[in-house]
Amino acid sequence: MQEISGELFMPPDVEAARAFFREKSRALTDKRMSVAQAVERFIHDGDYLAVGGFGSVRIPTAVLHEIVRRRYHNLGFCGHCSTHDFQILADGGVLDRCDISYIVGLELRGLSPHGRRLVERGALRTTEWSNAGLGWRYKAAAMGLPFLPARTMLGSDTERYSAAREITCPFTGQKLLAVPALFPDVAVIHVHQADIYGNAQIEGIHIVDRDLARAAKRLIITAERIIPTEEFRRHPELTAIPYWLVDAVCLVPGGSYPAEMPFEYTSDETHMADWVAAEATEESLQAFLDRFIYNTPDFDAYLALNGGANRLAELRAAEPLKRARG
Amino acid sequence: MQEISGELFMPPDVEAARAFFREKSRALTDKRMSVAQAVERFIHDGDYLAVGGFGSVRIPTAVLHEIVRRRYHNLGFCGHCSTHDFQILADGGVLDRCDISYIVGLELRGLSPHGRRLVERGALRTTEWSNAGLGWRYKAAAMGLPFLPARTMLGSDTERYSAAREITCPFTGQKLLAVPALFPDVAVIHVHQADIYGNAQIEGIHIVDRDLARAAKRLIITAERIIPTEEFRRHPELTAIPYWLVDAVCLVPGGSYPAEMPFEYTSDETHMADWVAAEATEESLQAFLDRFIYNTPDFDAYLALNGGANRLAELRAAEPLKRARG
Amino acid sequence: MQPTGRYTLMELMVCAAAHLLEDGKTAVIGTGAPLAAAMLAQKTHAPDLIVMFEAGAMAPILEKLPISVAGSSTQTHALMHSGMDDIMEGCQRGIVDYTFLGGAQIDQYGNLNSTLIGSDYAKPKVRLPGSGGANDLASLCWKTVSIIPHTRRKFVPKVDFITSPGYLSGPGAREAAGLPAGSGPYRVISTLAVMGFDPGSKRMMLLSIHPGVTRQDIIDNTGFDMLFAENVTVTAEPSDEELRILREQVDPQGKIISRAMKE
Amino acid sequence: MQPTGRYTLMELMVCAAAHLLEDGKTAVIGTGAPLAAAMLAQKTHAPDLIVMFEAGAMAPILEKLPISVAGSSTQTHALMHSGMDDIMEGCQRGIVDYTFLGGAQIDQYGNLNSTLIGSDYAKPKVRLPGSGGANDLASLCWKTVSIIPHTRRKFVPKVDFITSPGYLSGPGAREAAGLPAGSGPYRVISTLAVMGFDPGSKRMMLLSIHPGVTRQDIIDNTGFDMLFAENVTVTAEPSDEELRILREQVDPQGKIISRAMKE
Repeated sequence: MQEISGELFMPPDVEAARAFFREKSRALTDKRMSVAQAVERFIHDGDYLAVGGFGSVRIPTAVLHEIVRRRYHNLGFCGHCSTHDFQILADGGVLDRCDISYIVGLELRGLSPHGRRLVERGALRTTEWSNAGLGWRYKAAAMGLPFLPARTMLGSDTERYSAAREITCPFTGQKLLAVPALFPDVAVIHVHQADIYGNAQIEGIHIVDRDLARAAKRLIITAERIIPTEEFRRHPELTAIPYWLVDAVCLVPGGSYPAEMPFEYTSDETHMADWVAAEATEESLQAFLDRFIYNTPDFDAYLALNGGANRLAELRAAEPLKRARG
Repeated sequence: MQEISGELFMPPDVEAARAFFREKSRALTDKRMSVAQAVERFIHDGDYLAVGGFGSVRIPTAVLHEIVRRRYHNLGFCGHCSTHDFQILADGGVLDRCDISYIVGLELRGLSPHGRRLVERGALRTTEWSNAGLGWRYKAAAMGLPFLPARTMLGSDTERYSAAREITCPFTGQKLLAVPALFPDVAVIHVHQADIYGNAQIEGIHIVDRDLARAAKRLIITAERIIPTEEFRRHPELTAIPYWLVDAVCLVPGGSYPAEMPFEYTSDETHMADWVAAEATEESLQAFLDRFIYNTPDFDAYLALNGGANRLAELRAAEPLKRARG
Repeated sequence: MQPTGRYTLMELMVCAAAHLLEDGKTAVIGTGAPLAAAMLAQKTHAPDLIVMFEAGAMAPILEKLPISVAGSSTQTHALMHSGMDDIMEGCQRGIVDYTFLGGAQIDQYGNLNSTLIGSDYAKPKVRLPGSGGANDLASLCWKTVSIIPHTRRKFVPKVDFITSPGYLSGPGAREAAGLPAGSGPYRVISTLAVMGFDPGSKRMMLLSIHPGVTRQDIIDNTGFDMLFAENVTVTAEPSDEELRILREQVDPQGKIISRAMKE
Repeated sequence: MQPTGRYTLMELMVCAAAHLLEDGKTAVIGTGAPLAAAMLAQKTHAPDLIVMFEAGAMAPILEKLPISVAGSSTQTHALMHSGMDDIMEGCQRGIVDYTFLGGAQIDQYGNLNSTLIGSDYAKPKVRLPGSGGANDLASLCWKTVSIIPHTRRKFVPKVDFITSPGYLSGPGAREAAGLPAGSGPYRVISTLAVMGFDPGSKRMMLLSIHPGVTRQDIIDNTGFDMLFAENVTVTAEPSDEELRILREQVDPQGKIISRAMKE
């Protein structure tokens, strides 16, 4: 058996999760509120946070900025396929621990200098996983199970620095990896359409967001647009998240900017490159954050600083995915 | 630990399944064939069979009749939410073993007299499960895992007469039930739309068919209609089964009859009541099967015996679910 | 045992079941009387009761009483067309408050049998369908309500087969078996009375008795020692409004409410 | 080490990668050179190669080279918009034939490091992204192809961190670790050569050497003892047709093929 030494930030206590979900309101209420209200109400210092999307695709930028703007402390973060989302939180200094399948990297955009500095000087407690491993941790939680077996990570240092456990299959006798359920304190998912109660549609690939929405104890939805509940009843095959899982619904058009939003707008590579450049030094980074987050009241003001509606129109025009008619 | 004594008909050998799937063709070929061709080619005596749908909802009747017509021997069957589907196979005498979460019953339609006789005289080897338990057996297979943990069946006689195993969670120490992966030799699923390669759409609830399609070694699709591949590329969010999982595509309009097909037609309660009545004695049952299966060349002829297009039109008119326009 | 001419016994039972359901809670419901109860609750005190069906329909607007838990009638105007996994995993996660079950036999701990009558599993006297989703729902939902005719053949000292777990052998047994803490049998609605379970002993305890039924009727028709609550009440009779809604909106064809319960 | 003026080194490597892909097989592909290789293969000998992206896109018709494995460009005209679970579980089930990976370091057993440079996990000299999906794909897909610049800094005796498993410590080690039988490293395409793995020892073995490169170049730029196949060939040069397709259809902006590989 391989020695496994990583820290388990969120133990898979399914009975505690059941007790929480038992008490969670399932009432049909209008959950619309501002991003500021949602963050203040549902995110607290020390919480373990997870976000939907894929780093530079369909991320809840407005909520991430608000978390930084409010200077939260000691948040835990699930670094699952995270690029610009992690970059915002890491640059804002709100994190103290992180489960990692992918951070610091920006896919083809290179590496985040500040994210590297943070980890290289040991400023974050970290535990390693794979993308599937972390995704299955959400799925275990969504299924109400304390763990799921897996056949990945085995034999690697990724396993060694994880907090998984090796088990033996009671049927085949083979060695398997048990990945523990992950119930985030709060998850934030940006979607295409929601109604006022929280029913939500995601267009294009859902990545791991169906499982994440079910695994999270509290769930904040930011949406490109609000649509009538009747639309969900006309197309129940498109519903990804039913309202009783949701705590807050925030209308944020362009809400994934500068990351792309499939079927809506492409990414702003210029601004994301500026962001990486601004991370060159602590000083240049602070100036950049002052300008775009701390001294900026909200997401609309941030958009305005980057060209606002005109810029968004350019990015919409460049979006490769077009909706099929009918 | 509770003594568990049920027979495990299909051991969860994931390495053997991987070896099978490695060799399975993923070529893009026209897989259209008649029901007779599909059954002859992909179903063999002794095979373990699973069908999609829910007994009286979206079942592949034409294939079930063809199996009976060809007088197969010693088939295993996954009795998951099975009513009329089990009834056809049991009446046809093609089964010798059955995993059971629900058989013999016909929901509000009562019990199948012949199905009862068969089990009561010990003519079937049986093992007990729950609906979720069997569904998770498909999911374990679809995930490529030898088992999934579960929190059902524990402490009951359903567990005692199952072939599950109790395990201890490596994180919480709690007792869990391990349900073994189920890779059926062949699965048959009736869908709304397929293309000639096997891409398939299921409208309405999918029950467990997404997992079943992935768990099965061989997969026969029967479809209400064949549509162009382009339709799948225009609406990739509606694809339930991608073509590389599929071995045969059979066009069978009305193919779920006498069971209902959501968005298409409702069930023929008269014919299903006749079927139950015919099971009163072995003699009346044989006469009924002679008329509707053995002396009937194919499914279209069976439909014709029951009023054909006119009857189907009545059932279409009575279908409660209407497609939303646009 | 028909109490009065104003309503049928089934109407009384359906109303008693409806009264248990709270607004803004979730319930996984099957077909038949429980569904009539859920629809009645939605049309009276619990408009936002969330109804789910084990096969995958979530929060439909029900137009007619389904005959299959997977049928089109369970899916009309649903908020989501999902799958059995999503429903059952939600139950396992702890988000489903209520479920309704029936059975051929029930014992004092609320254990239910829907698998077989007899003593030999391999050659049962009567083979019944088996668990279906019942074992899952009884194991995972917070509160299980059983609806079952009240006779000695059904209220037995020991069920021939524990298909779906009640409190198993008594206090602590569910937890010892690995079942979720705090879940289990909540109420039993019979043709004679409404029962709960004694918190200490987990034994079935009579809470209210249907109009016109006597304690002796209960004792005569129960195969085990029924506990009686300190102050046993009379089961609330259906109001005229409830009867109107049941007959005009929920079950206009009388498929359920004018049916006597099969024994 | 640019072999000729007719094509770039990257074009040579992309073509070498494309040649490995068989028609009618499945491949989970990331961004960059591997995707250019898959697109080239689809436009030449493997029109029915099924391309999947780990985030959930299945069998798209690619119009432009994506910069994210979850981006819109991975989803254009896809046959299915699914999720990471469906993709990764398909890999685990054994239906994915090929995958491509990169890394900061590789050793003689094909173990890959994309997590950190240094000896102290808590305070690495250089922190890299980590596994992402690489560990999963290296563990679960049948054949893993690595594309990596050929230098002593990258072809090392021992990787600082085994992010993604190759043959681990050698023959039988993958199976002993619980990884699926018969899976593992298949080819390594470097800036100097194409390598496979010796079936017996599972050590990296040079199969073909790029035009203009010498054995001594390989030895000088490899941090471990490279095995040489009995008859080492010269890596096939891109045909004019391949170059035309690459430059006109796959990567008209030259984002990949005119880039020198980062070292």
